[in-house]
Amino acid sequence: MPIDKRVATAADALRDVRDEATVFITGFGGAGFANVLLRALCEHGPKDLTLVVNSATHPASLTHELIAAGLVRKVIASSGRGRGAELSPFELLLRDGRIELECVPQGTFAERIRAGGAGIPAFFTPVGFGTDLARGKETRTIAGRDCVLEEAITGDLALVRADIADRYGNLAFRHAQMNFGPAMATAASLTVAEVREAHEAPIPPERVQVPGVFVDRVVAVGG
Amino acid sequence: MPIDKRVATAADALRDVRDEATVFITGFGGAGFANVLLRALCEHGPKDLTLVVNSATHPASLTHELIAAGLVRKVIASSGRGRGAELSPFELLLRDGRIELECVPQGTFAERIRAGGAGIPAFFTPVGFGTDLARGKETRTIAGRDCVLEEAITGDLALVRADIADRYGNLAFRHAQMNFGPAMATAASLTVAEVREAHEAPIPPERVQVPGVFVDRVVAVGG
Amino acid sequence: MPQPLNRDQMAWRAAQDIADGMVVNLGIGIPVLASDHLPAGRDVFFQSENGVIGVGPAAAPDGIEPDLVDAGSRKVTLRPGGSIIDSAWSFAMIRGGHIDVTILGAFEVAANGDLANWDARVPDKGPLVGGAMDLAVGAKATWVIMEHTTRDGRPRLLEACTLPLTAVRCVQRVYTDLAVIDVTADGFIARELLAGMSLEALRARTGAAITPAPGCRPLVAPALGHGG
Amino acid sequence: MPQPLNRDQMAWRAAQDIADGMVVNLGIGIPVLASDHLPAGRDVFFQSENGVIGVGPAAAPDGIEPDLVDAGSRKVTLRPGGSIIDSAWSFAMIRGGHIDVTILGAFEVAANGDLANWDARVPDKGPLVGGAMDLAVGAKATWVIMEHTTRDGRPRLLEACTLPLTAVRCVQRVYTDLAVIDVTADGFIARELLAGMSLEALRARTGAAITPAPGCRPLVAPALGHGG
Repeated sequence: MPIDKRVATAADALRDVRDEATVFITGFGGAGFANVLLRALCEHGPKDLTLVVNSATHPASLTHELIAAGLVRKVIASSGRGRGAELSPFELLLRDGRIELECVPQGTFAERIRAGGAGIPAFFTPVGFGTDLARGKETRTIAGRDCVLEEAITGDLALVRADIADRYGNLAFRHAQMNFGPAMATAASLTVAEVREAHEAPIPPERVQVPGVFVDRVVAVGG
Repeated sequence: MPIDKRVATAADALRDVRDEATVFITGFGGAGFANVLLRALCEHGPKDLTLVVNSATHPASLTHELIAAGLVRKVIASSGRGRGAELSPFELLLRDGRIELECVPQGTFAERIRAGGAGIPAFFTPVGFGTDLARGKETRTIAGRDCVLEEAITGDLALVRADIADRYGNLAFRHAQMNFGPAMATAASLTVAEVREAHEAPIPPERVQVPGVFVDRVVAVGG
Repeated sequence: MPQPLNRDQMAWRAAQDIADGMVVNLGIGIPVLASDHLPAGRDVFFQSENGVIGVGPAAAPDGIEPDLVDAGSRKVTLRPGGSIIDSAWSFAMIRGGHIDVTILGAFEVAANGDLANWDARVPDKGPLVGGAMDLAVGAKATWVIMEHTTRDGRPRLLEACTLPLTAVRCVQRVYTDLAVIDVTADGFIARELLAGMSLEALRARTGAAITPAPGCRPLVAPALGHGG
Repeated sequence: MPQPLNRDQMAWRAAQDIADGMVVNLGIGIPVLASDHLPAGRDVFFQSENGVIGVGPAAAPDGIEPDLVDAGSRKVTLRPGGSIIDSAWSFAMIRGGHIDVTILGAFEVAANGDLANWDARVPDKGPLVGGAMDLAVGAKATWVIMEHTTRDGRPRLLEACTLPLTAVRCVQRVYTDLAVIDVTADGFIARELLAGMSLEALRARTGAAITPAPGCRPLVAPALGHGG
């Protein structure tokens, strides 16, 4: 049967997401937010989610809707700070102990996700050594560098924003939309991409930035 | 001063390679061998080299010329077996203890090089656990998987074959020519690429497969 | 003793178990022949560890693209929807569990799933491990195609491997010229047995306990290859 | 007391030390202003940790490409020869020592090079570490631009940081509104001192020993920004 990973709606694509899922969400610097999928996930309403997302508070990402809706138990992120002096909904929940935050240096965050998808259970990195974010972590000096042991992150679902998909699930991004997309697509059991256009015809090989091997479902959302 | 990484000849590109250098060489499966650079390196004649190359014996790679010329002290590779029943020059040297071989599973080989370029001094991997190639290595069970600790490989020089370069050192490959090129380009202090064509005009961003940040010199060699 | 399967027939038999939509890596030798014997209409992506995702048929003599090769240095084509990634990412794909099945050649398989397929201890020949260890550990399933016994009649299915291991406890299924065997917590289970061959004859050629599955079926293959 | 440098002047001063051909990452705040003040003809690649290699000038209002942004969410352009990589590779570039210099903002720098720039301990505000730790550890050189003292006059150059660290022993140079300071094995060395300011005045505003370099020069900047 010919492979075709296109599904009609974001709701279809997320129909089997369960409570307590660990969910990767792409987007950084204002590009690549999977907001159509985030809205659909909100409506689907799974509880006690763990989000793996660069920022818990970026105003352009609908991540904050999931959080404000009380669906999130824990966030793994490099940022949990709201803009402005007032506390954001996330910060209020954090202050009240109603949500957990694991704050991770952004490169370690990316590398832990990449490791999760690459079958590398743990790695040593010099980043974070001697800081509060390495507290309690195993350390070792390797080739003269003081390092911290970091573990891979894997998850149940990745929500990825890309520009074009094809029926095989291949993805191509537009500019800085790429950011965490390739790594997150590899680290989740189920990877769903929202794209501007999903084509019947294959993306030319030299334009494929995430092979369809890593992508399970694609939804065309325009925009 | 405008950046321009193009140099006239392979000899120019390799003029400062020294004895005892650790040299990465791309190529796998018959594609991506940096043979013009290998020939030039042979003629330059540095001694006691360590080669990091997928195969010490692939007939289509001039790696064997460096080895036969007696310039190589050690090879790190996933293959050191010659084709056919007769022993290859490399195997004769290996049998006689005149060259050293570190045999590495190909994925661990690629990952150690990638780690070298990525500032990851060491990582745990399940590959090789319980085999002769893991003998003497530290092991650990992580998330239920038995793993081996592997260290990054860095080096002095990478010889990379690509299809197109531009003045900024950006590289684009043709098909499976890519193989170890991106990883090796990141792991060496000095990265030299031989390409079919080196253009004044920039490679379009979406076609760049190795950013010029990782490439120091490019030589157009045709072919 | 009936005629054992030839190489193409073994590859054919394994190919029948490749399901629609699978991502499959085929080892050099007999396994790579499986791509010629997929059931019609089955849509599969063959991954080659040099980074070719969607290896198509071998290139026609007048259509050879010198840089489009697989890990076995064959000049190949790319199927629709195919793409190419670098070696580090290719092995991330392999090690990270994104390959549904790898089909490998082997020297020996043990009843606990241990695999020996990279070092036959030929004196003075250099070692060649390639991507075998990565594939055996990383793929979701590892299947083996090999002759049931060595050329001089010694069994390759053993209590414990005698040759250097490729990986521990990794093989789920073995296709031989005599049988299709699952490797389970209870050891070797024969799911199919060469049509006309007795269980005793199989046991005589197997170096460990082997049990017929309930409903063990006859292994039959169409006429194929030079043995057809 | 002469007029201290303003933000643009501090950024200008740091920009003068960016050499031809360098790969440079600029932090949010004052550092990112340095790209506007490079000496004419200097060919530099600005890397942004979201994977943009070769960040060009900010996009003109009629030329905005919504998905071409830098790590600070600014709509930018791509310079000739620029390209875009994913976050994992971008931080591999950073951590792997492929960035010649990162210029970061900071709260505090210690005489041993320790840097504190991510957590000012504002009550109840969520933490934001971003890529600061990766940049401080990974770049070949880490420079800091910051005001010499806090708003209420306390020194930011200290014997030991009081705020949570970003990285240990990573800062090589600090550009303040009063001085250009190298961080050496012998502690803080002032290479340039605000024109007209006395060494005593600098010492009074510095929380650790600070020594003038042999040939310490006056720090002067052209009229720039709102302070110009």
